[in-house]
Amino acid sequence: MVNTKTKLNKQDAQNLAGLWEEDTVERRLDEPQLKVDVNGYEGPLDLLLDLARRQKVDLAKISILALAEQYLVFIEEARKLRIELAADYLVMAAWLAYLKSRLLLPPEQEDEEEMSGEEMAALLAFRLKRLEAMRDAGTRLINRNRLGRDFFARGDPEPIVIEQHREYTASLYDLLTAYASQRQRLSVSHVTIAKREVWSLQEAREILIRLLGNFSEWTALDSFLLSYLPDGSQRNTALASSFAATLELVKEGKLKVRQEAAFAPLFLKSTKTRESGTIATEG
Amino acid sequence: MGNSNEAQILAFDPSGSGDREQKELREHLRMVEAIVFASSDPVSVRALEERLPEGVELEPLMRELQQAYSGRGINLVRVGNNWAFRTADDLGFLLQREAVENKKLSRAALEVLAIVAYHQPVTRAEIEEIRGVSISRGTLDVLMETGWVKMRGRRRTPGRPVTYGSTEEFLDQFGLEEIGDLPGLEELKGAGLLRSQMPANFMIPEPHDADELNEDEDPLTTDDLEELGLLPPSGE
Amino acid sequence: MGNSNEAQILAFDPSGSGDREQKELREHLRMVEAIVFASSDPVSVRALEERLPEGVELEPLMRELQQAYSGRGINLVRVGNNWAFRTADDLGFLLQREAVENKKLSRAALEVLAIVAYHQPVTRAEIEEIRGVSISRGTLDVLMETGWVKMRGRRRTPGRPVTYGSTEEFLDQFGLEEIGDLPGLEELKGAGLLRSQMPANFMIPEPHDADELNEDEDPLTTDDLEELGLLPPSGE
Repeated sequence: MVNTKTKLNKQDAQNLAGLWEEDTVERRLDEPQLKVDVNGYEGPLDLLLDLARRQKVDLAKISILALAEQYLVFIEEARKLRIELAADYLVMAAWLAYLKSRLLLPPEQEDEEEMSGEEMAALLAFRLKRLEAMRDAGTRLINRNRLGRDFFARGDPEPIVIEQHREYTASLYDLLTAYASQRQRLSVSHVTIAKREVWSLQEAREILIRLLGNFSEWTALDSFLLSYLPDGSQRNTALASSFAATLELVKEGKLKVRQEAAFAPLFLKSTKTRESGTIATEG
Repeated sequence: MGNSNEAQILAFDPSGSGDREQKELREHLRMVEAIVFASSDPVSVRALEERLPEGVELEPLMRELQQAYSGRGINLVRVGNNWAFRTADDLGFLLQREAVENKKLSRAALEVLAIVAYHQPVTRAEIEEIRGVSISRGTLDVLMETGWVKMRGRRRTPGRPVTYGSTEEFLDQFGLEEIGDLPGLEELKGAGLLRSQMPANFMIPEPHDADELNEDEDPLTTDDLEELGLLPPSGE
Repeated sequence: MGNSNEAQILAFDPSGSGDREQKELREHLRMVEAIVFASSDPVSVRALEERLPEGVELEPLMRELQQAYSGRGINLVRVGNNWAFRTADDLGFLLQREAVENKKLSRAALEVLAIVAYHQPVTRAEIEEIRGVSISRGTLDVLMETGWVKMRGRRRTPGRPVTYGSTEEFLDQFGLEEIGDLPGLEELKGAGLLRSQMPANFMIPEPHDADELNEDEDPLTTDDLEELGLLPPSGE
């Protein structure tokens, strides 16, 4: 079981009281031993940040390895409890599992091109720091003196139009809102969305790029990704679509793949320059 | 009037070496100044007194403030038993000169405008088809008046309906470099303006506003313009 | 500080025996004071310049006026490229009855707002990269509705994604003179936390909301393209 503390500490909670809409799922300070629950987290980075905060150390000094382990335990618990997790969380788990292996095992072969485990950990630490910084910035922003709350404009302005001589005003936002909502109104409205049975690995890869930036270095991930995929028959379709998607990306010149031997991990790397269709698969 | 003393108060000199009384006076002046400024109506003497520390006499305070603003661009004026700031009489011309009323476009007009922008060249009947309702008289007139919509030509179909399109001023108003900068389907979804699940056949056209007429468009002739009431009849 | 001379200007002493130059200065001060005071929204530099006699430099006037109002109940503040009168920060307690209900932002929306402000111009994909999740529908929508976030242009990269930035209303709302005054901006920059990409040799983009666009952005405001012969080829 994993202990989950509330996401906001008391101080934050006080600062923020009344300043923004409360999250729909609010965990309270007095909540005892909490089950694994990803409700209320804004994605895997948020969850990682929360786990990191519980180490109660500066983010700069945090052990990424320990953090990865905690995250993986968290995900394992969730899976045991059959809690459905969004793809983002699973893909992050796969990447952290990969990272963990890179941090623990000495590099098998010297590969100049491949990012070292330490570099990958630094990348993650950077992203966590950046996210936390933005979060703090948001808090500082919202706590500033605000127009209409702490300082005020003239209450009784005198009729004066100084800007353009235009008689009519409208913003781009007004225009787009009007267009989108009226087009939407008339479009067939009863669309039922079938619950997706499986997410393709291409999708997973897109999530991954969002989570971790581009694969600027050779990255072996597929095997880790697979172990976090939903079980059963879905895995086969995922595997198939994964491979197809990968080849597709290679064909488009967006990705390079490399494999040391048959059944060995598939290494991926994004092509920054336009070397279209460089396929380096062996075996 | 004691000029030296007055000037000091008027400037609210923050480094003022004045004694405590002076400082308090300055503080009270600041308070009433802010209250009258922020209020949407002239502020009653009672309301002012309520917000000042107890025992502060309002009358001399207001006279002091009024004095400070006399001769300036704005004056503190008494309206019955209330106080308000007003532009100095002699500067009224600054405010009147271009007192054009800024109107907001109606929702319907915005919708039609957007359809013209995205679907141009488009006829009135086509706009109505897209909207699913008829356009009330005057909506297109208003849009033409804004200068954002223009008549482009006539569709070479029965009835020769007029086609509408957007103008340069339209781009200017909405901060677009070219009409193709209007966001497409994916971007409208991305900005949260459209549901992410839309029917597969749902399309948003890629707008273009080339001056060049479509194949099925005829240019507007002088006769057309007269007929549409856009030109004074020429042949008298 | 030359108290005597300065105080005289600040007080707009109507009986002032100053020379002609002084009188003119006083008159110009009255004019800009009246215009800015009359409006509840910030007034643009351009609009002010249009109202002044030709050749009058605005900047020193505004500084003078700002100085005259410092320490008072109302202050003259700069908001981007505009000027406005606002009540002094410390007097908010007096004005609670004027307070308007502020729209409350969700935690996610606040985070996105901060990212847009500090990282602008920024695309949706970049925001998602920083947060590690996709932006839920309606978040950007809500922010644009508040008027604090706007679409700026399109990034000149494949797909030409729309870039987002903050508005002047954003500055006004949070009492910022310019985007460079965002709290902690320098620190964040120094710590490299405003980088959008990890590799250390990447340039650190400085957030800016100026209308002038980044090198990799397409300009939004049009010069007269027609005049420059840059319009799409016309009919013949």
